[in-house]
Amino acid sequence: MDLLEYQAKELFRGIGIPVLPSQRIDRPKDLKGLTIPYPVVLKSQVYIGGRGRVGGVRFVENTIDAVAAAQTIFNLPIMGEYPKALLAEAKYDADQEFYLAVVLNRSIRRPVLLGSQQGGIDVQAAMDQMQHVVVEQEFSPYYARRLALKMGLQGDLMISVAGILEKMYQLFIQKDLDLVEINPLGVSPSGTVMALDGKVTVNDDALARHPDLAAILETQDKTAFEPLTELPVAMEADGQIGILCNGAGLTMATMDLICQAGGKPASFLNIGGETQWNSSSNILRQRLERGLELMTQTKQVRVLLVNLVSSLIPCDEIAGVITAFLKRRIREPRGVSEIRPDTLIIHTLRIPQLVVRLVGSECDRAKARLADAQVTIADTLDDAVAQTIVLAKSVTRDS
Amino acid sequence: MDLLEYQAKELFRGIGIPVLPSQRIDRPKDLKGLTIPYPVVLKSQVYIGGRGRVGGVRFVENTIDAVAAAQTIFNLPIMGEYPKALLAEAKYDADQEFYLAVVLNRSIRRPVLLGSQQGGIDVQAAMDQMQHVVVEQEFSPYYARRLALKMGLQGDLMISVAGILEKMYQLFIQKDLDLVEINPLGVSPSGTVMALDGKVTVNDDALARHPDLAAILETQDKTAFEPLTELPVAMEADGQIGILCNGAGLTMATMDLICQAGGKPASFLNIGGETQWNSSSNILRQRLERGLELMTQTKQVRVLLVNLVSSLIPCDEIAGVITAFLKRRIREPRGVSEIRPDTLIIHTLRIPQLVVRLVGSECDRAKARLADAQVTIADTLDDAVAQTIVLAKSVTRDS
Amino acid sequence: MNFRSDSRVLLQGIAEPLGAIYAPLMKAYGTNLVAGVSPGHGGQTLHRIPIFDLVETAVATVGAIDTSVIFVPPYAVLDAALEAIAAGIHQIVLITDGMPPLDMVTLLRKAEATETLIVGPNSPGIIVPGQMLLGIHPVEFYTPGSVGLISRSGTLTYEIALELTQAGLGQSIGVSIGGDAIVGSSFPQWLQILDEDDNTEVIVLVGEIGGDSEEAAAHYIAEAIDKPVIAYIAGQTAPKGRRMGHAGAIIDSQIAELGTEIGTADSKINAFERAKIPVARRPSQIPDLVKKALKLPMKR
Amino acid sequence: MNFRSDSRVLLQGIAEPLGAIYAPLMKAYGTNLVAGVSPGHGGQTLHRIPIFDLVETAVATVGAIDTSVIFVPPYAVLDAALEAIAAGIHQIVLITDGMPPLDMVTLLRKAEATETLIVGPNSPGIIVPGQMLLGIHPVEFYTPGSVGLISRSGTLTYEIALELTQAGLGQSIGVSIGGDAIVGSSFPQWLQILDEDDNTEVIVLVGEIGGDSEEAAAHYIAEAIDKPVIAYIAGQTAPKGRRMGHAGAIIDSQIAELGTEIGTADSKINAFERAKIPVARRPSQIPDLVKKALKLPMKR
Repeated sequence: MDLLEYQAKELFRGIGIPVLPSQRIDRPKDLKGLTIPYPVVLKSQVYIGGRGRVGGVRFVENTIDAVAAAQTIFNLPIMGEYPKALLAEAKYDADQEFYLAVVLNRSIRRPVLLGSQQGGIDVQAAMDQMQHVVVEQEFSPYYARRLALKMGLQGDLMISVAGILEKMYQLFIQKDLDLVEINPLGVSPSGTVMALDGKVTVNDDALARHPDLAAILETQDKTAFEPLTELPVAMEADGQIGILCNGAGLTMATMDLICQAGGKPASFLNIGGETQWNSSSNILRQRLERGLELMTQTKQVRVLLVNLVSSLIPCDEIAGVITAFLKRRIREPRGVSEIRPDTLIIHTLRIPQLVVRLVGSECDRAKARLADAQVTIADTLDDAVAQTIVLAKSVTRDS
Repeated sequence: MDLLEYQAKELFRGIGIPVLPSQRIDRPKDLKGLTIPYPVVLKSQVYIGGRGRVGGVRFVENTIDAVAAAQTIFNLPIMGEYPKALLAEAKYDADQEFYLAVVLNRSIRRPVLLGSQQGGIDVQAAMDQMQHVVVEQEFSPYYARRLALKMGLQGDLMISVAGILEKMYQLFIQKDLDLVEINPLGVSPSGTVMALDGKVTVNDDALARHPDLAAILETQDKTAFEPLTELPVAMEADGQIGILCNGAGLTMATMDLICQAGGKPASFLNIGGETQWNSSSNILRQRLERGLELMTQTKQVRVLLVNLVSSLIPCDEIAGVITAFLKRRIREPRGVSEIRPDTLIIHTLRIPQLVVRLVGSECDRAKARLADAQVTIADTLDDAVAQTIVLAKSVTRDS
Repeated sequence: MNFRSDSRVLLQGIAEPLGAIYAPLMKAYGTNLVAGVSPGHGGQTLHRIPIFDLVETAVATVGAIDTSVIFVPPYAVLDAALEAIAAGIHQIVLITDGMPPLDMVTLLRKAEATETLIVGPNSPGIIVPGQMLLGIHPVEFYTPGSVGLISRSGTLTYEIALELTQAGLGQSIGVSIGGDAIVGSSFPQWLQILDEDDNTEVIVLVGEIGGDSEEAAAHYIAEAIDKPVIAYIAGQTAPKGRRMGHAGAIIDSQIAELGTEIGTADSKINAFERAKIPVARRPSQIPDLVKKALKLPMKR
Repeated sequence: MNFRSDSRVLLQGIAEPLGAIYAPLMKAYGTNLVAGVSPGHGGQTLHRIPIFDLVETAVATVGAIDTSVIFVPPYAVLDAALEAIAAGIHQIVLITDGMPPLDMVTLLRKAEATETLIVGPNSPGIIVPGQMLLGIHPVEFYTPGSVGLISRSGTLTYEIALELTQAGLGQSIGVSIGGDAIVGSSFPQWLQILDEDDNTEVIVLVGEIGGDSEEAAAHYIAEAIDKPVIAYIAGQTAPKGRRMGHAGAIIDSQIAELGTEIGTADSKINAFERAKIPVARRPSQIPDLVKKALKLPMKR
């Protein structure tokens, strides 16, 4: 999960990476309380890169200009994203701009230090000169010097840049990050360095052991979050098919088959594989219940393909969860007393057609249990996909 | 350098080791603002152990008793040391008391975890049951479980104690400590654990990279500090001989010879060996000047043996420093205008007799330079010691 | 590698929910599960498997152990694996999902220094059909035979094992290297193991989007593998930059905004096709391609 | 061990004050000092010694290096030593005083894994009289001969070397293992090296209070050393619990208030006497004891 620039810079400041004096601006009038002397840079705080090219960064000389510029930036969507905050920062005269990063490389399975003397907005120039150093064994500062030298630096500037890299690496390890990036690192004519923009990606799996990061992220705009695996992922706007599976590979394979067969997925949901240490049939049952709930709440989903391959929970238990869910959804939508006849109808209509394919133990008993429910039962994955497509076509025709 | 109990507990709290609610009490009337409910324990904050046995720990039930008890404790020296503060702490009913420590073992050259089910004030009982685990490779929590099991614990209590040890080790590494000790670790009847007393020894050499620890120590009573190597160390109260050498081994050997020959050292000063990375003849010259200054300020030192074996700075330069120092001290004690005749006399009298023994390059030139100064020159260490003893005897006779 | 049926196996996390479920299943399948470890549970037993507080105590009591299968919570996996290595165990299977990747980096440094094979994390482990189960594969989907099945998935692996079994194609082994971005054993390592394994005649490699393991595998197959290999890639229609549930199954740029996309299905399929490795369009096509590779009759 | 006169030597920290003073002295004494390293000073030279930014660059340019002598500031010592190890250097001498002991623990773990000999820290290093200087011993105090001198001190070692030289007793080597509590090479290691060294006929061991290296040495000598050994211990009158200037020269209890005192001079002298090793009462007595051991005439 990414941090916003101002959040990343808080981490930089804490670890001793030099950043300019700055203030978060939540609304234009906050600029009246600005304690940083003008000229000041106002920067849109969005997750998308390249804001500078589209007007998300403005230099201002006084409060009147600043308030006006802030209004403009607050109203400027960047790739569809409106900023919730701006960062007002002192202006810095950089002589050169470098690119620096620490990233976990999955092929090498080691952290890698990256650096280029050509930082800033010209991505291609940075790439052309990019140097890297793999942190093969335990980190020690000589890895940072190795990169700074490979970047072509020498003398005091080599030492300063290596010092920044060392602190970036400390941050990377201390906070379990996926990425720490400074772009650009401004170099003044006198050779002092300054992190002018920064990006930090926290690792989702490690977040629970970093309450400080979790707290930062909780204050963030929730809608900007990458969807958690427990929430359905929306696909095509005109899709009608929902896909509910257990396990990432199975979910992807199932969706691939639907698309290959000409179906249009509206959304999919992976209720999780079976490698969670605390998995039990109870937990999987709860996840399935919640998954059915979520996938049937989306009006767009007209046909729901449930494809579960389970080792942990017998198929007849899964079938039991499905039939119980269907009964609850059709007969007792909330408290009956609250329901007006029209909502009841809408509600019943909303339940998508279910195609259920279960593999595991007790499959025959599962089929028997599902026989009376209004679901289509499939034996093989191919069969389930075919049935789903047929139903989706008939639904589309009907509507 | 040791921390006081309340400082150690601040570190414990920060790393997640459970400690009781407590408040530092700087004077008895602070107890009127106590926010911890009674009954409360008042503990003398001194560096010496065993305060409980001599009345440095008292249980109090109300403010009146507390103020009285605090007055008593503030006026109670423990091995000669008066507390500058007390710690008021909630009372805890411990069912068992354990001893736990993490210490750097110089023979094994590794950190060692120590633990005993018999903690508390009975040192011998703790020792008899002491278990240890050497942290051979990088620490991982299984080392802590290994110790807790060796201590004879099992089940949840084994897990809790291992958890405390894990945090003690984290603290030990994060803060570069020589020792982290919890004695006792109280175990309640329900099995929860609590650090009831704690000791932390910070490493002097690492202090400069831990500004937080340095800040804690700066607020401490300076007189309680272990003397820095740059300050003379006082020896016998009725000694008359000062010893100034460069290097710890040489200082010790010289002092041994003085004592063997029947001399009584008043104090000694090691101005430092030659393995400081930033040593230069300039720095050594400054240290020597300061050393001469310090050793001649002590009225008790009547004969000063200067024994320097230098590779970095030629003997004639050392001789120059000594003669220049003598000239300054005799002729220009401060500004001449400030000096009344009687202080001038006292001042001149105060300068001890110097025995100088120099080894290194340019020894002959050094002797020539010292020829006119009022110093005794010796060639060998044995000779220097013999001359010093003769002078000390004559000084004692004269006085 | 020593995954023979008499391999002596330890289960770390035997008192955790998943471990407690699979320990008896592993034992019932014939795995020589000699001990379990769960701190705080030493002295107990589970289905007559003795439980110890420490791996070293288990080894001291039951003797040397070949393989440990680890079911502990995510933040305890590194410690459990280091404990196993310190006790002299050289094969470790990590089942747990959610282990922080930098813990895995630390573990891999230690594993490389001690020549320890790490499988996983976020892996259902290894099954040698009819002989032993080192993990959570549903045994009823597998049958002994000569197809070596390697993958990055859990349930999708079971699905394909079932397709093979239903087509009359038994398996010599089923192994998942794990769904995370940073995993221990690699496709090339397993390809080499299966290439040398007498019981394996053909290899089925089940890949998915994210990373470049499949590209590395295709390259390695072209260079070094003599036995036929069939590939399948899941995730051709997966949206970019979205977590699919496997931490590793994500198409992204290694560096924010820099560099080209890494890990697309197309890149992987192209790599296999360039290496002349048949790529199945769908799971159900795999048995046919296997039969073709083995020159078996094609009726299902 | 490879401390022959043609050993190829690197000096890390050559641009630091002490390093800059001793680099030319080492070279002038005949040490094969092939390069210096000081980050930020790459490309410069000092007395015709080329300076590099990184050890690996030095090795790539001047060729393999046997020994590195490290003069960098205390908090940079660990990094410098790890850098030397990573560049394939197997003998390291740490001159610097003030290195945090936990850095030394980290370094020793790495040194043990890579079979690297670490001498120091807080050590004047090694001198092979007439051949090479790896550190800061004053060369004018030494003369070639057959006395192997090992110690924990700096200036006291020079003092004793001078006593030996003035008594006509040359030295095969002078080495200090360092004055810190945690040091790399040990007395037993050097005793073994000198026992096997053809140029050494008698060993002088100069100990001091603190720790148990002298006790360990006495034990080792009794068990394994054939050549005569003379011991001397400094600090018999040193006050307890006080730092003498060497981090290692302190008498204390390992655990606060628990256990007996460790590291007293009496304990060390007793250990040597039990092992029937002559202990000099004062430095000037050492030459006589050496002569006695060598059965040389006793006149001075």
